[in-house]
Amino acid sequence: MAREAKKFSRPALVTHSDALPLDSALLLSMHGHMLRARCLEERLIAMYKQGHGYFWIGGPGEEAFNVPLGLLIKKGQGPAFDFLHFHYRQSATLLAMGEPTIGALRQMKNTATDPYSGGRNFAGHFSKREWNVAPVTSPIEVQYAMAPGTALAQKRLGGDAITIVTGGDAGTAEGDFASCLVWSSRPGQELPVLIVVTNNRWGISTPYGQVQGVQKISDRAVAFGIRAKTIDGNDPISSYLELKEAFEYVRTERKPYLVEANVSRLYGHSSASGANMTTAEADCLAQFEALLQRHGLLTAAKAKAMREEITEQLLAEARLVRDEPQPDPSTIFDHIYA
Amino acid sequence: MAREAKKFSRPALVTHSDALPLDSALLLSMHGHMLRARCLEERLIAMYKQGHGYFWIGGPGEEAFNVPLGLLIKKGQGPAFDFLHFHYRQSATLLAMGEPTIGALRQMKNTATDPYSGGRNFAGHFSKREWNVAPVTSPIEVQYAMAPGTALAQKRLGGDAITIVTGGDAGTAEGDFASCLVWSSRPGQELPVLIVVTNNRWGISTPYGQVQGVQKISDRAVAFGIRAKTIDGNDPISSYLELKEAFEYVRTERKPYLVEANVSRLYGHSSASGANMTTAEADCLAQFEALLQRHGLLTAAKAKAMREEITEQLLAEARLVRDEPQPDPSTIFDHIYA
Amino acid sequence: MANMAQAIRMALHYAEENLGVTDIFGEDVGPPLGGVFTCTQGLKTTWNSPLDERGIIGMAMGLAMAGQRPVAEIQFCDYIYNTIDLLKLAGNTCWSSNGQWNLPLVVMTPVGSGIRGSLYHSHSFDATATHIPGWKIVMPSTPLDAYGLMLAACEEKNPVMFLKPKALLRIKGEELIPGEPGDDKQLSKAIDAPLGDRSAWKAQWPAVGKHVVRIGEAKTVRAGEHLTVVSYGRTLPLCAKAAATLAGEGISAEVIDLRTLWPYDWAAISASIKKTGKVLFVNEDTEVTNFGEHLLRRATEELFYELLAPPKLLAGKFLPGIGLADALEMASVPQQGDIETAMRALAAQAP
Amino acid sequence: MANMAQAIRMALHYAEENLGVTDIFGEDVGPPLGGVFTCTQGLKTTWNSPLDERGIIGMAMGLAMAGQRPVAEIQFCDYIYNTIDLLKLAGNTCWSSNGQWNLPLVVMTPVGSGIRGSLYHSHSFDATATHIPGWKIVMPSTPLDAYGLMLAACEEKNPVMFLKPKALLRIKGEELIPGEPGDDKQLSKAIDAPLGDRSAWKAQWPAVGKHVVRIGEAKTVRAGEHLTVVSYGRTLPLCAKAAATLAGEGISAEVIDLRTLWPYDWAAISASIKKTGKVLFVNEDTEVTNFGEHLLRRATEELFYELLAPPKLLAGKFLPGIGLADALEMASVPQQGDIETAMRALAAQAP
Ligand SMILES: Cc1ncc(C[n+]2csc(CCOP(=O)(O)OP(=O)(O)O)c2C)c(N)n1
Ligand SMILES: Cc1ncc(C[n+]2csc(CCOP(=O)(O)OP(=O)(O)O)c2C)c(N)n1
Ligand SMILES: [Mg+2]
Ligand SMILES: [Mg+2]
Repeated sequence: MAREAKKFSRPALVTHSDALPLDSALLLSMHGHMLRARCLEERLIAMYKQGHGYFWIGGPGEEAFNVPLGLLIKKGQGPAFDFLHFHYRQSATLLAMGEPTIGALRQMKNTATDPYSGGRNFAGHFSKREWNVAPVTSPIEVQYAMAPGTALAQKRLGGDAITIVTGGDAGTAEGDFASCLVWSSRPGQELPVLIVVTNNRWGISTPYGQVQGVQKISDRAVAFGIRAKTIDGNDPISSYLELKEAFEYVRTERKPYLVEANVSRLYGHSSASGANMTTAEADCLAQFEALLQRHGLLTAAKAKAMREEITEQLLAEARLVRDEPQPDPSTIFDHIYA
Repeated sequence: MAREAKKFSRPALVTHSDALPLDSALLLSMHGHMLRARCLEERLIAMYKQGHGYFWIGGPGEEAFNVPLGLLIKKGQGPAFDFLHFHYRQSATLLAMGEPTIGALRQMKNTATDPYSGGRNFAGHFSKREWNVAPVTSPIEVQYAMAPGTALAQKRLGGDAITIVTGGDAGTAEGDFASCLVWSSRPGQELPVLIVVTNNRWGISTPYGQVQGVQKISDRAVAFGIRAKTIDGNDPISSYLELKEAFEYVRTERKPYLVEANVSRLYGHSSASGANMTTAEADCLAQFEALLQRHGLLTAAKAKAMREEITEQLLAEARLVRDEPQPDPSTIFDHIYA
Repeated sequence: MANMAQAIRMALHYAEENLGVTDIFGEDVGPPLGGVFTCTQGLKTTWNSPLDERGIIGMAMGLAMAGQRPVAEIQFCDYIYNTIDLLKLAGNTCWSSNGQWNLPLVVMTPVGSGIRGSLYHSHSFDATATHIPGWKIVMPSTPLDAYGLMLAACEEKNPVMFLKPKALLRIKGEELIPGEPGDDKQLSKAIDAPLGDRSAWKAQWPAVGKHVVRIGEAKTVRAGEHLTVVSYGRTLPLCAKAAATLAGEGISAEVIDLRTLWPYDWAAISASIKKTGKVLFVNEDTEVTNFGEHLLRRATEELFYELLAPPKLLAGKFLPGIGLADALEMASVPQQGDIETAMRALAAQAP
Repeated sequence: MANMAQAIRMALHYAEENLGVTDIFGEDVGPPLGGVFTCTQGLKTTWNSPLDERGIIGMAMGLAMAGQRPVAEIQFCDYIYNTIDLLKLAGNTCWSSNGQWNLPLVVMTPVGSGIRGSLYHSHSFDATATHIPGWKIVMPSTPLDAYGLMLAACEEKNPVMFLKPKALLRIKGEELIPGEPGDDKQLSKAIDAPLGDRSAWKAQWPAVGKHVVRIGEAKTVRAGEHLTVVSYGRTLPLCAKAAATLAGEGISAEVIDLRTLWPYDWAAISASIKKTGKVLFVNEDTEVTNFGEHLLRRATEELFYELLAPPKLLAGKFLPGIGLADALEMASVPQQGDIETAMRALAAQAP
């Protein structure tokens, strides 16, 4: 997978574009990751619809934000590297970090080979200790209560590693979101946490404006003296630039920063709501592809070829996974304790 | 008690003072309530120290704020009247509302006659359904989660009744404080809640500035579009005026308002920390008495006489309570269900 | 015949119209969704809450204090565990105020396994709920009982926890709810929200009637002589089926549907145990500090000398979660085969 | 001899110096107070947290994930009930990640009655804790055991719940902790924070040594023949005293201090029950869905034919709270007299 990302990031026909503030290699790398992430989610949805999995939830529509996020992460194990407390829409971030796609398929099919939970947990519930990816939890917002803990360890260690926590807009109504702000901003004990909220303006079926009186979620940071910004998460370029600034601030100042990213939700909440594509929301991938084409960095044909190649590869992986064993019932008693 | 309050509020020698923005009758009434509240707490502390109670907690130092609060409450039962979700430092408010002192002594001594809990709960844990005083709970901040519920009933009913919730500064670190802000400010469903925080800058032994990065707690309301103000809770006159404005706003606009009142904690956290008078913090009663004297509304002799009279009466009540029966062990099974 | 989700919906409609229910709310409880299991579609007092379980329980308590009659939903009981302090508070408000306050509120929440819900859509809540004094706790296993228990819950003066066995929500009943049209298609057309745009849709409620299942009354769903099986919720129909199977082997099992977990019908349980001398308690909550252990303790302490074999509990394995893969879920909580095996073993014990 | 609060303090000092403990924190845990029961005075890694129990547990989990070794305090277990979801999460993190992650953290919290704590300073937590898989749970009844169990807790790879029986925190032990000075005044002067200004104060730690009470090992505090009594925490010394009293009446009771509630020492319990044929479980948590019911269930299921009388549980009454007045508290949770009565009744039962 990492190999492929590289491949996409060195296209044959790079025309230098002064209009775009990022270099072409990076732009094309981002596009490659976004595309792969989208194709992965579409494959997972297809698996669900074919009965190769009980439940789907994931991040199609958030790639423009999640890919730059992944690219900026300092990955590795332990407090000298970034700690990641993600929610269940983060596949694009994992792929951008270099994670192979097949693990997600295995988790979807709940095989014994599922590298994240051994067939125990839902799709999108990554966990990878090697890269400090904390287990994604189903309960909304609890990750915000834990993030200050890893950040404190990092602050203590020194260096530039930070903690990143992500979650949705609706979840900010839980007290844990406030706890994260409180614990990250203790005077003299400010913590290096990048607090991210991806605002798709939905909590399952409930529109944001029906339940939340907060105009911008980033405003909630102000009282705590926490820097904050609301950004366009559908634009990968501005996402990258804004995130870069936020990462740099947190890495060097060792203080929290809240980023609210406005994003789309392209396949509804989850398989429970049908997992069907909506055209009512902006599609960051299509927009980005159009931009790259306008700037001569990509052609429709090239994009189509890439998509076909990735789809083919995912199909092959899905076929592989289909025959892998399910976990043995006797394993339920494994790993209750370390 | 209500009778006495009246008595104090019509003093013999009222000199009209243009310098003070409240009329003398009101000022003297406030003073009377503040004094009675202080004497009550001192009696409760004395009872604790004499072994006539296991635990003391209460509000000496908050009278300048709590008395005006009580005077502005529209008391009665049901949603057409104000609903009160108080914490454990609210005795002065109850007295200003007209509550007799003896109930607090009974609760201190955990007698069967304790009108609030029948000898079951700690001192300061009022409950009076007749006046919509919800049971004071020991768990910090849970009242903030409940307050929107009574406020919604009031909003639905129409009229001008509101919900008032109070708590301390340290408790705002609990998620329930944020929940109160979220639930009070739903768009189009804003609720008539007066959200009060009495900031004494302590949580037991922990100074505010050590654990909270929020400069003014009232700032936390801003993101929610909730009006808010930090006021001097040691000044009964400005407290009255600020509260009056806040009450009027909530009563008529049917929207939330957050008041943070800076107050003192004059006898430490509770009996667990010794319940000894500190001189390190401003004494609102002494300051107010000095002010009234400067304005010719009170004399030192009068103040002393009043204090002696109240103290005498409380002593008499304490003697009465001393001989009242403790609850019978068999009553533990009473009132598990209504 | 209505399924349990429809039965609950009709009960809530009845309760809105006749029992003073003012607020049916929770995450995605209002339009357009009407609840993740459709239990609240088309009702007139529903609304969508913020995503905040503590706020939901707090709101219900406040509403109840102020004379409203709320039915609050926690979307899955798996997400109720950050509110236990508030549930305890709701349960002690009457007692701590020495009888001044009462909180007439209902909390309903889907529980249990059976839909491949993985770690966080498979939890049981009976053990935790029964350890919280001051609540009444019900859990139907049929649509008609769900209807009758919901009416009882909405008439209560005290907090009621209404546990919805999620595996049974879509199972049709065998008895008609009073006023329910006999034709299922007709019922569905009248009260199930349509796919697609629902903004103009209104439910056409049948004229459902009063049918109250009193809190505290168990139901003997099958009479028998050789052993007693006590269960509720998802495992109850499995016990009944197991009893039917075992009848063919000459084993006569009495099956009791507890329906109310607190206060439970000890008279029914003890009478049955006195008759059979053997008892199996079945539920799917994890088996340590499990409500079935309470029932078993009481049976042991009070009926020791009438027991012909050790009383037995069959419950969920003591695991941190239920795994997603089919085999994991099956191995983690009692299935029909496990129940049959346990019943056979108990029946075979010589006194 | 040190009291239990001092023993815990010395254990934490040992753990800071030798077991890698990095953070001892919670509300008022740091200076100047050092904990509402003084358990954390003078320690070098203590700090005061915001008043937010969910934040405290979350912080402990995060620290543990990042390789720190936290000991978090919840000031009273009465205030832990809004964190049950996080405790469950801590308990399932290893399992849900298929063994990738482990969380070496300790949560300590005072439990139980005995100080006239009224509704919210009297809660027990053993029933709730034992229903949460993935944790180890300990509860000492002597200072030396508190010391040894805390060392074990701080060496664990898994989350450990350390329950401090608050009624016993100020009771002096009968055994010396290795390295403890024999003179109590000397000890107090060295490690108890002075009244008044403490800003310049430093503890003078005695050179305490390693003494580990392994998790999972019960202790028979009194051998006996006629009945077995299994308890822990506040009620344990009452059981021992009751046994001493009953010895004078010719009743020989074996008393087992469980010390670890999970995973508990079934070998010790069952061996004793096999010997005596009678068993009384004593704890003070409310008696419905109580951990003692689990133990009783297991005894019944596994040892039914060796029981000479129905096994018995003596626990807290099923009440929404413990009332403040003396008589209310006494009537709500087991006192020595209640234990003696229950033991006598059990001893008197003819098989
Ligand atoms: C504590 C908790 N409550 C409820 C749920 C059920 N649930 C799953 S996702 C979701 C909506 C989340 O919305 P948001 O936080 O905006 O994230 P999004 O899914 O939109 O990315 C809900 C209510 C849950 N998983 N956890
Ligand atoms: C949920 C909860 N946690 C901890 C406690 C113990 N406790 C009682 S009062 C208190 C400090 C409260 O400080 P603050 O909110 O500022 O109110 P104050 O007492 O200063 O008025 C604490 C920690 C509690 N009662 N409830
Ligand atoms: Mg959202
Ligand atoms: Mg304070």
